[in-house]
Amino acid sequence: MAHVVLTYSFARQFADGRTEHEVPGNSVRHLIRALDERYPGIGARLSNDVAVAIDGVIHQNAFLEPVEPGSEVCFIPALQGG
Amino acid sequence: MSGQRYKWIGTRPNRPDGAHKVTGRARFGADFNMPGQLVGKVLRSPHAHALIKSIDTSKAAALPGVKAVVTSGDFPEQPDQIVPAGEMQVNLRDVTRNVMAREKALYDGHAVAAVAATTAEIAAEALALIEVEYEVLPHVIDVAAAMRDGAPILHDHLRTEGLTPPSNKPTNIAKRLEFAKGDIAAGFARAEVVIERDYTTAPVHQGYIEPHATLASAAEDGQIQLWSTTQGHFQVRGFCSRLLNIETSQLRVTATEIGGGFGGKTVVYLEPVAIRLSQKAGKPVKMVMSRDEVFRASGPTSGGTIKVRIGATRDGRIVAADCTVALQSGAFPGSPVGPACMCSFACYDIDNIKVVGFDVVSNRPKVAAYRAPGAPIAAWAVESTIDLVAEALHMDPIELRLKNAAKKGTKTHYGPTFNVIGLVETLQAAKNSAHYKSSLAPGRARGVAAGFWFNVGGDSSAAAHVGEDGTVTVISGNPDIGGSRASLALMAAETLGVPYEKVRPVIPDTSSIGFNFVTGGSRVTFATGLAVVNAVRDMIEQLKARAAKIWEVEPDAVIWEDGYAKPSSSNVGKFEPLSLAQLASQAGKTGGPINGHAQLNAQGAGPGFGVHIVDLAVDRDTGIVTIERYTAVQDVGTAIHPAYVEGQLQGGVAQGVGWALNEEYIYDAKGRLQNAGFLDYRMPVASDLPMIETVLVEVPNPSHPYGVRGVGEVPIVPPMAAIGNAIARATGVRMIDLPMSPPRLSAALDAVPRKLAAE
Amino acid sequence: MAELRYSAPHAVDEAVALIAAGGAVRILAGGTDLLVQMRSGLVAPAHIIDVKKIPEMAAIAESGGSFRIGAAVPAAVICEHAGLRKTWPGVVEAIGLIGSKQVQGRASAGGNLCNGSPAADSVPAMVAAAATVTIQGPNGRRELAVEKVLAGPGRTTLGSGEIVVAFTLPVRPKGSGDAYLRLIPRTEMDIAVVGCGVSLSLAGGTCTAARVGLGAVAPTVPLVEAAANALIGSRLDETALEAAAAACRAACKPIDDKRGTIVYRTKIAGVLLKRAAAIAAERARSH
Amino acid sequence: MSKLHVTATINGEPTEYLCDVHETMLDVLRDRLGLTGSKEGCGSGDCGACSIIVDGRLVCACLMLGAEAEGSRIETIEGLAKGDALHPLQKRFIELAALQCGICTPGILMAAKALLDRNANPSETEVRYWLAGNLCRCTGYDKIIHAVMDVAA
Repeated sequence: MAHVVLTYSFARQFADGRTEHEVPGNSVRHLIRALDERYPGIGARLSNDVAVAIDGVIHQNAFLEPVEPGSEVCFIPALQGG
Repeated sequence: MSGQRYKWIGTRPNRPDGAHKVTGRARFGADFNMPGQLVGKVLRSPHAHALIKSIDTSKAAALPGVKAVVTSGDFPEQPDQIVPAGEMQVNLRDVTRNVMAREKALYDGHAVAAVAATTAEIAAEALALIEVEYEVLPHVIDVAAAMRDGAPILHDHLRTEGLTPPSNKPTNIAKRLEFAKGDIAAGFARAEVVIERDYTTAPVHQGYIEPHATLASAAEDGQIQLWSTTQGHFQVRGFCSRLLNIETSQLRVTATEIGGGFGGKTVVYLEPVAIRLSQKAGKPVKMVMSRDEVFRASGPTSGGTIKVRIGATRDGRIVAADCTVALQSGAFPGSPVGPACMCSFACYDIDNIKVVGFDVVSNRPKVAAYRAPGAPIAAWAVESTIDLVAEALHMDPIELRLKNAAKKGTKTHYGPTFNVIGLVETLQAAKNSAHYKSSLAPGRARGVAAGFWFNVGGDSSAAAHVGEDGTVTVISGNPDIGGSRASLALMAAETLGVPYEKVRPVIPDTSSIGFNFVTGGSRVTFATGLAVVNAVRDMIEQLKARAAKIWEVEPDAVIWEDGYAKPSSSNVGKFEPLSLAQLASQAGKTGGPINGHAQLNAQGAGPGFGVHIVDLAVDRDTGIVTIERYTAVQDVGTAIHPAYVEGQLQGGVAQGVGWALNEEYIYDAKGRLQNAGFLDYRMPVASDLPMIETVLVEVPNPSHPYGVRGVGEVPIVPPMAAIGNAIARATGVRMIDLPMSPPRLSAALDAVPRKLAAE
Repeated sequence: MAELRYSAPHAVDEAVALIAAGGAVRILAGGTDLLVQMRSGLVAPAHIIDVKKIPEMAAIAESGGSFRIGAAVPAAVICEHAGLRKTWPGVVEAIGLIGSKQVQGRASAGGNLCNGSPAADSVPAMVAAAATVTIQGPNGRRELAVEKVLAGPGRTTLGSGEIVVAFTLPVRPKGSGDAYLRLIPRTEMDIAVVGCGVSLSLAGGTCTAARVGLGAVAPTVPLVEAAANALIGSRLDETALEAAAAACRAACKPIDDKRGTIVYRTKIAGVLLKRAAAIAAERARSH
Repeated sequence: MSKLHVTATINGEPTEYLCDVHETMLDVLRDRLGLTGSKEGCGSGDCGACSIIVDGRLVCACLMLGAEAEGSRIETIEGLAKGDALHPLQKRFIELAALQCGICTPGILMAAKALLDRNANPSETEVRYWLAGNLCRCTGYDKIIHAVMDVAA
């Protein structure tokens, strides 16, 4: 079970405004699938133009990234450098 | 410095491409030619906003010497959806329209058609023969004006993303973002001091001295060679492949030496046009932008408005922070408002935060990345307001920041909790710096500001080849903008245990190494450095295996140390260590060439923090600011080549000074750019600046074998606020709009009865 | 590009004859304005006449304390001329502020004047110095006070077929000094937002003569009589300087443009007058 | 369009070329003579990336016609090193990391050489004002000024 955090915008648009969620799964892909079951449509949005921070470390496209039980997984807008 | 732990990392050797660059041999974009090449030129819209009713190119095409003409009809239509191109997420419908206007010209300088001719003169004449029927529309540039109801609408189909409930109203607001943490109302209720201000920033350009340039050669069998000055030739390949429906394997892109980019050369302008012209003409086509075109038609960063409100208790604890940022994205959606919102309060551990962002289209060139995109604009507002809070609480500006500094475990308002970060160490280094301890000369004032940037990882590929003589070529795919070849070679030499000169870094074209994301996001030394280190480690494994074969022992009985294969212990056998050269000379007999490879999506790019201190004087009669002393302090993880790390800090400061004092786009009533040149787009010159002192704080990044953090982007974040804070302390006048140019500062000073600045 | 001719005559009358032959002619001395205007399409001459090979236009001569500067002499050469540096520091520092060191290598005082820009750095100092220009055309030669050459932005009062051959700086009266200051946003490389040239004479601490030229604040570079009168007879005390500054502000008819606002230019005209007058006075005392 | 025939000495070599009247010296160097070391950053004399030395004078190659070079002695970046030895300025720029992208470096080296030819021991302020015509966007000028003063010392 991972502690998933959505930005306020994602939460309001796709998850009835709730930003904090406990979600089963041991990889980012599993978390997205589980979230999509709970909130249909969120899966597509979280699969592109999004970066994922796992326990504070930001991953650009972390689809298969493993997730430890209890770790914090945040979905944030994608980052581009200059 | 980290030097004592490492043999090569932390030293300052000569960069491998130095001789080429100081003798004029180095070849930049405009230095490539092919026999029989044509000259390509672009016809650009003189209107800021106009419907394109018709384009008649017949007269141009008939002009002797003209070999090809293209308009939007020559570029495939693209779907209105976000797709990956290279590693960026882009809307190709917008990208193709920015490369060549379709229904509308959306900014002064927007490409409308292009020709290829045997000479530049004929090409220019041909442009004059192209007849375009425009229906000029009202335009809007300023972000606040573009957001108002009734503003001219750029895209009828555009709806604001992120509104709940969704709205179906035509708008220029492409997206609304919101980040929140804690309870903002409760936070402000507890605040004993609340400071609120509205700020603006003007649009600015990256200002690279080398204009965009490309040379395309399309063969009849569909294969294409392209030379381009770019921060990412794989990115150019990705865009051109998508825009023109060409398979990537058919497109061989060579990155020329690049004369500066700062984020502005991570997208394509000329490349797809040159390819189409070359395909139609059956000849190579060379296209080089004039400086006027660079300013009118290539992506600057946003101008914007920022409202900031910060609440603190008397003891200096910030309890609530609220911020609204609206940034211009230019002709098509996609400003850096996301990063601006996320960076806004990232330096601080605040319980209650709310940040709202708006991405707003306007009749200017599509915005491109500019060094920590969005962060300097947010920092200008937030760090100015933090200084106002410090003044209200009569606290030292660094003390207030130390009291609220983010550290490991701080939860950010955009979600993640910080891992190992170096802001506290950087603030303390600033506080203990010679500069901050020095007394202020009369007539001078001091300003401080902090800055944050995420730094990016991303895809990188690298290879390491051993020559017969045991010297090594290290191959990777990131154009070397600021000396990264040297840092890659240093890390390779350190890993391999051989002298730096024995390792040659090379950056080949897109068909000679695996995919590499752009040089940008302060990622090269981190991500591509990681790939290089892994490629060298892969090669070392093979070298050890070859030694094992020669000694006829088990591979794991061999270790690699200081450039030699050695038996792991004496009981393995009495074997003389085998050098790289010895192993290389027997490569054929022991299994063939020895090469190492690595490819990865680098994770864990450690965020960077900077704290800047500036002493300046203000001539109250003229409003002219003179920078007397400047020190940039930054957590750089590990300084691989300290001289080039210092150079990144000094360069970021200089761009920040320009952004703060004199750089802005100036438009006329018709929305046309008035200062499309280096005379009136005033970037700092050598006599404007003092020496820029740097303090490199090293808090190693745990996610990198040598503790590397990105360093290139943080330095541009603090300068504007640091300068604004110093001006406020020198004059008692708090400037809220950028740039703080002499006419504006003079007007602000005259509007206030003379009173001594509160020291 | 239409057929473009280039000629490099060796005598002034040869040049005048070439101009008289007609067609869109442009004089090329340093070229640092002309080439930029050609490239941007602002001007499209048919015939370029390079005057740098005409000895009289390429030389600096001194006789009896007055100087004659050829219209085509590069700024860098003027600024290295010991006699000029000693006698006319204000004129030299004005010419030395035209563009970068690279531009200084070619830009000429003649070009700076005839380009017609009210923001030209050399002109306010030349006006203050009471310089005159020698003009030659189809009807022979004539002398003209430099403040009478500019007619408006980009325009001069030169007749058709006339060219400026040289500048004459008069003999400098005893106990006098000159100075030029300009306001630019950066420390270098900008076009003057305001320029101010002052030349004045002192006797026993009292100002006996003064001339003030103002740049970039009107369609031409005016000689501001009222400012001079406010200085003459005073001991350059604060009231006199303020009166002269007010006269300069009154003489301003500036525009809002990408370099400055009307309010700003007007204010700065007064500020520069005071500062330039102080430097000129300092030099006058030590003259 | 009849071209002009020009004879000049370029980096010590007697050189002849044909050029149109409107062609600048920069166009001639880069497109006719293959000397691409001088760079075009602006084409209007505002950036200094095309700095060369003509008859001992530092100038912008983009603000001079090819036709004006008749009989002149022209020095470009390609002529700064002698044989296999870099000029002290070139060496010091590499050693002190006084360049990053390098597009401004040829112009700055020519300007610095022109300065040191004239003033063997310039102050920091003199170096900064002399180089004000050479824009650099990467370095913030610090290491450039250090390198020039170091060679002068």
